[in-house]
Amino acid sequence: MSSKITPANTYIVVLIALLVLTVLTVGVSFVPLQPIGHVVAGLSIAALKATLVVLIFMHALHSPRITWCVIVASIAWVLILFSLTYADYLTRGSLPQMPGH
Amino acid sequence: MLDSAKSAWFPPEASTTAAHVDLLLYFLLAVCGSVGLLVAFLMIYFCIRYRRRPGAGRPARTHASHALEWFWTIVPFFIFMGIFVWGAVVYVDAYHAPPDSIPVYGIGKQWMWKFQHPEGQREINTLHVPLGRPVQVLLTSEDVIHSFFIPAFRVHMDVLPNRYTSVWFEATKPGEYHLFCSQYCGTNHAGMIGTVVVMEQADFESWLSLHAEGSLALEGRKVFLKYRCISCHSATAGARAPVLEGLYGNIARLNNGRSVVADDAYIRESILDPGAKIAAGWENIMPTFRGQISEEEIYALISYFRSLQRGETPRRVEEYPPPTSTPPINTTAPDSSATEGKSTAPKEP
Amino acid sequence: MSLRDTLFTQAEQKALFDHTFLARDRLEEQYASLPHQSETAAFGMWVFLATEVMFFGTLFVAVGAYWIFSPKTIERASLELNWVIGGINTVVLLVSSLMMVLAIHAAQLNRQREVFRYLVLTAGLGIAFLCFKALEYYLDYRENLIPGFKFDDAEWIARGVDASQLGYVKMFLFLYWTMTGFHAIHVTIGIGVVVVMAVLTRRGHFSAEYYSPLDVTGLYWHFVDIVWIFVFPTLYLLGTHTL
Amino acid sequence: MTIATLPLPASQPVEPPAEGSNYLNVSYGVVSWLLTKDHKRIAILYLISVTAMFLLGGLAISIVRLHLMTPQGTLVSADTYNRLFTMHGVIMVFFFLVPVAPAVLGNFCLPLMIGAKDLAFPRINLLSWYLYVIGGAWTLFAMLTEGVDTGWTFYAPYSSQATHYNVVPTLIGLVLAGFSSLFTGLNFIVTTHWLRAPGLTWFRLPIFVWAMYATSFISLLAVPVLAMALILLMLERLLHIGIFDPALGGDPLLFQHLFWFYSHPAVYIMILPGMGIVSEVIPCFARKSLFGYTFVAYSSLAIAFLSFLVWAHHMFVAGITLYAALVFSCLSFLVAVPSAIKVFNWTATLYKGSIAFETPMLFCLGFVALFTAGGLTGLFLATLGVDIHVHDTYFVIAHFHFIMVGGMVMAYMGGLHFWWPKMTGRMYSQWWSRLAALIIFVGFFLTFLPQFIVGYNGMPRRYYQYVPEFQVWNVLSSAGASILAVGYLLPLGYLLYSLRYGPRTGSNPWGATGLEWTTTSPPPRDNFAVTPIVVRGPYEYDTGKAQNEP
Repeated sequence: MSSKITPANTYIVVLIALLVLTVLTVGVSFVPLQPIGHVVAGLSIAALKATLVVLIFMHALHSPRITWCVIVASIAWVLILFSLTYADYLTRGSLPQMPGH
Repeated sequence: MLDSAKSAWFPPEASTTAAHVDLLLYFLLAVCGSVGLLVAFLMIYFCIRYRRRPGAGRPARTHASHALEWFWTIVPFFIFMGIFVWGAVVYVDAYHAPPDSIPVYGIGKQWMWKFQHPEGQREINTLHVPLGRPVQVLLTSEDVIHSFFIPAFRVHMDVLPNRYTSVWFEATKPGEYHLFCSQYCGTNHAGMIGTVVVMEQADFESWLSLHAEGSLALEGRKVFLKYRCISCHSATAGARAPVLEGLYGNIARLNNGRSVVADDAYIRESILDPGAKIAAGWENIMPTFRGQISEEEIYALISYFRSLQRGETPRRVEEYPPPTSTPPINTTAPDSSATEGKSTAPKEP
Repeated sequence: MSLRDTLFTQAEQKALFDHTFLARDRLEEQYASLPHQSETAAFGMWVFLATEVMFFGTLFVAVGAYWIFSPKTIERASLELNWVIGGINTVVLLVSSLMMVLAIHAAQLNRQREVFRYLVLTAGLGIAFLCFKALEYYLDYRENLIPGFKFDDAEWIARGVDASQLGYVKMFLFLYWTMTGFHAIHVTIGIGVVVVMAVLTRRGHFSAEYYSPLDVTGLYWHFVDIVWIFVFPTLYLLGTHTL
Repeated sequence: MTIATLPLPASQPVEPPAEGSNYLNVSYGVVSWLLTKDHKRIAILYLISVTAMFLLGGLAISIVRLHLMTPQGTLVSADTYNRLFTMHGVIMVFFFLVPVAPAVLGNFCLPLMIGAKDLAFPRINLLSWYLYVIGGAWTLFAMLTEGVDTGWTFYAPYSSQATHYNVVPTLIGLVLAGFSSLFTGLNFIVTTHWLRAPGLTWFRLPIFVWAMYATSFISLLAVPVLAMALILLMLERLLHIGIFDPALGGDPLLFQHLFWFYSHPAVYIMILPGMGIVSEVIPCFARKSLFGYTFVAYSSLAIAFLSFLVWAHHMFVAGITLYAALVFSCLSFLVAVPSAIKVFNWTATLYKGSIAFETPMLFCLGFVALFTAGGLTGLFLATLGVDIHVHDTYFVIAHFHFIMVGGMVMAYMGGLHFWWPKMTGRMYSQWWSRLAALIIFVGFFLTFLPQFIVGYNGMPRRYYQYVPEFQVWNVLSSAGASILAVGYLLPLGYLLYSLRYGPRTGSNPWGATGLEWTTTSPPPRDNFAVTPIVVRGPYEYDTGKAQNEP
């Protein structure tokens, strides 16, 4: 529980930003891109939105340092799960399965 | 009497890989053994030397030395990295089959092993291999995951459904060795065992010609005609699909600008998932053969494409009878001969 | 007069209520002070949310893995999902998050009536989300998007998906149902908790000094929102839409 | 915190006001236990349920070992054998090894060690126990009706399509048990952060608390992945649509990745508490402060972190790519470094000590020996070149039993014997308990050393029959197992006997430091009459200023 009270206007501004980003992410999906382009755009905007929610709505900005550690750890561990699993998937088929290779 | 009964402590060492693995094992035993003995000795020595004696006071404080702590942090680290590199070298070697490997096609199913040799021999739960020649076993499963394990050769590979994996080995001792399934696969998992028979080269040659009804490539040719592959993959002008001559082992260019090596897995994928990778310059018109063609037939096709050289594609007349003689089999790597064929014959089966 | 009122007197109801799981308005023995207890509770919720990140993360890993295998097919399947309802639901959840945070803002200022009002709005928007979700599921049902129950291979082949790639379509849709299903379960739980909080607020359990359960509920609600923020592009926006 | 109002100093043992009132006799009746919020009572509830599970899992493997005396394996049928080893694995891993140290010893000791009155969320703690019991009931239901034959690894597509046994109820049980350990971990993390006694800084925490912290950390981040993987597997089995079965277009390796993302760190969930226990017991009986405290503390966290980066070393021959194999092998060696640090520091703690060989110490010395052997053989498995031979053989079985049984169960026994007087206020027979420690140590070596040899000779795991040349090693192993069984049954006898007839002990029978020994045995309901204030590190044995020297 934070002792500092954020003014209500801040929350409304953040909501407007979130709505704008939502419109933006839908808008990007109408731009013809490679599959990877849609993934990168969608996830980047989502990350931005999630950051706003965590920092302002969830009061992470005014939370103790240990809360930050929890946030960072959860992001880091999801990234571990992704990166090391995909260390396998992204290298599939890179070596031919036949003699001499 | 199986060879492996000779020694109860170590399994027979019957392949080139086995020698590498065992050497690494001895090294690890020496390193880990000495560390283990050192720790054990120190613990026993301390326990005796510093046992509590009646009337003894409180022991003095020993101040931990940071240098010592860093010493036994960093030294093990470098030893471990050394072991890692050596292990990786053995693994990479066991991963890459030599170019002149003889192909053998293996299928695991609950609960048996089936093998096909390029010369047409088929076996169940027995695998005959020649002495002193590298052999690559291509593996797939018809149901669940199995694992192909020959302790005497120190080779081990999981056998997955809908996918190819492979192992290779070069036998160094004639004899009979165990073949185990080591990935749990159901009720009779323990019964899914077979025998690997290593024969002298000459014996192997005569065994190959003993019962074979015709080469695997010839059988693949029949499959090729049976499924009407020829009606599109023909060598005539105006064919609807690329001709497959000289394809195997060469670079196939795809219509997305990439290129792949046309290996066993690529051929299998192109038969079952034709839309996954499409040869450059061709339309995606091929239907999938998933559910129609068996793993054995795919192996036969692979063997056929391996042997298929320029000008050998059958004529498109579908009633045309297959030749009675065995087409020549190219067991060496089809590399240099196909450089010109490559540009004209990107493939799509 | 409700059944409960005929069975129990007001005093008995109050006593029963005070012993329920969520009515923690007292200082527990292991804490030194109310702020200590509140901060611990908030930290506990953060740690729990970290586990939830991994829980949902697993599903995202699965979607990503099959996207790596067959990006074009997954993209094609994604285009069939109803992104309009998905988008409306994104907005609904974002606004509900604002309502939640305004409820806590009001609690900080000890405006209990406002707290109650915002909590009701939060729960109402949550219910709206579930209604839209139900509508979307119904439309999915009509459009044969339920692998294993109502799914038509021929339709997908007509849409240009290779027959051999249909497995990816089915797996993507399976993950769509699992992902949105688990998210909907989380929303439902969230609505339940928010309603309980609203009732507690009405009964005067909270004050500017102690509103820890509200704070913790807020964290959970915002997290559910964040999950949707990632679900939306991951499932609905993988392909190029056309008007 | 109300530091200012507390009397100073609190290093003397403080007797509770009501003499004789403790957590055991503060209230009576089944309901007072089943609805308790007291972490100590919940620990006892866990102790009873975990012991029952251990006996069941042990019974299953006894039949398995008896069956393996002959190569033909004629005692039970193949299907029964497969269900028995699955029962052994599932119960021992998910219902014994994972919960045993955190839920029993951690639950009991952690609040005492940090001077707290209870865990942060006592109701959630009780909920954990109920989840464990309900999960256990589901699993037992599945095991005892039709059984499950997939092995504890549940590899798809065998588990999702091929087997016709009771997979789904088992998986439900495992998901529930997983959440039980998740909530325990959550409680421990929050408690350690927020409820430490005044003056108890991070580097005055006992290593056991560090180990519990690291264990909880792993549970929190790994269990959800397992839960989701098992739920997906369940759905695939029930609905015949899913993402793991190759026949449906899926990739079976995805299940293995997700499964081992939990199950490799889970190995450290099992062993880290053991390391913590040993770090308490060895300094106490050697009368030395723990050598290299900060290194041991940080190595717990390092293990917790690195354990997440190595999972695919279970999959070196499963069909992952060469690149992935190289990355995971390299990372696997890294996790060996902090384990090595711990072993060296425990050994160095003995140096110039004053070593007494009480029962807990015997168990813990046994732990160090067996853990060292198990850890060193782990290097063989992390080495790519050797793993291609010994993967999925009895070599692997022997290795992880050295870590989990030789390591964890020895350490758990050590911890149980160490804190038994604190939990019950009674002392057990020294003679019998030392005998048990010796029997378990000898029996263990006899059981599992032959399995290394038969494994390197190529005997695959999960074989209900085997080729005749493996028989001699299997007979030796089975013989050892019977000795081991005696060793595990003995404590059941003398510990239960001690409950009634054992001599009463004072608050600190071992002369140990640590806050838990400053309160009475058994502790009062609120642990400490007055919240203690900590002014020293945890292991001040050798400076003459122990916190509570009798």
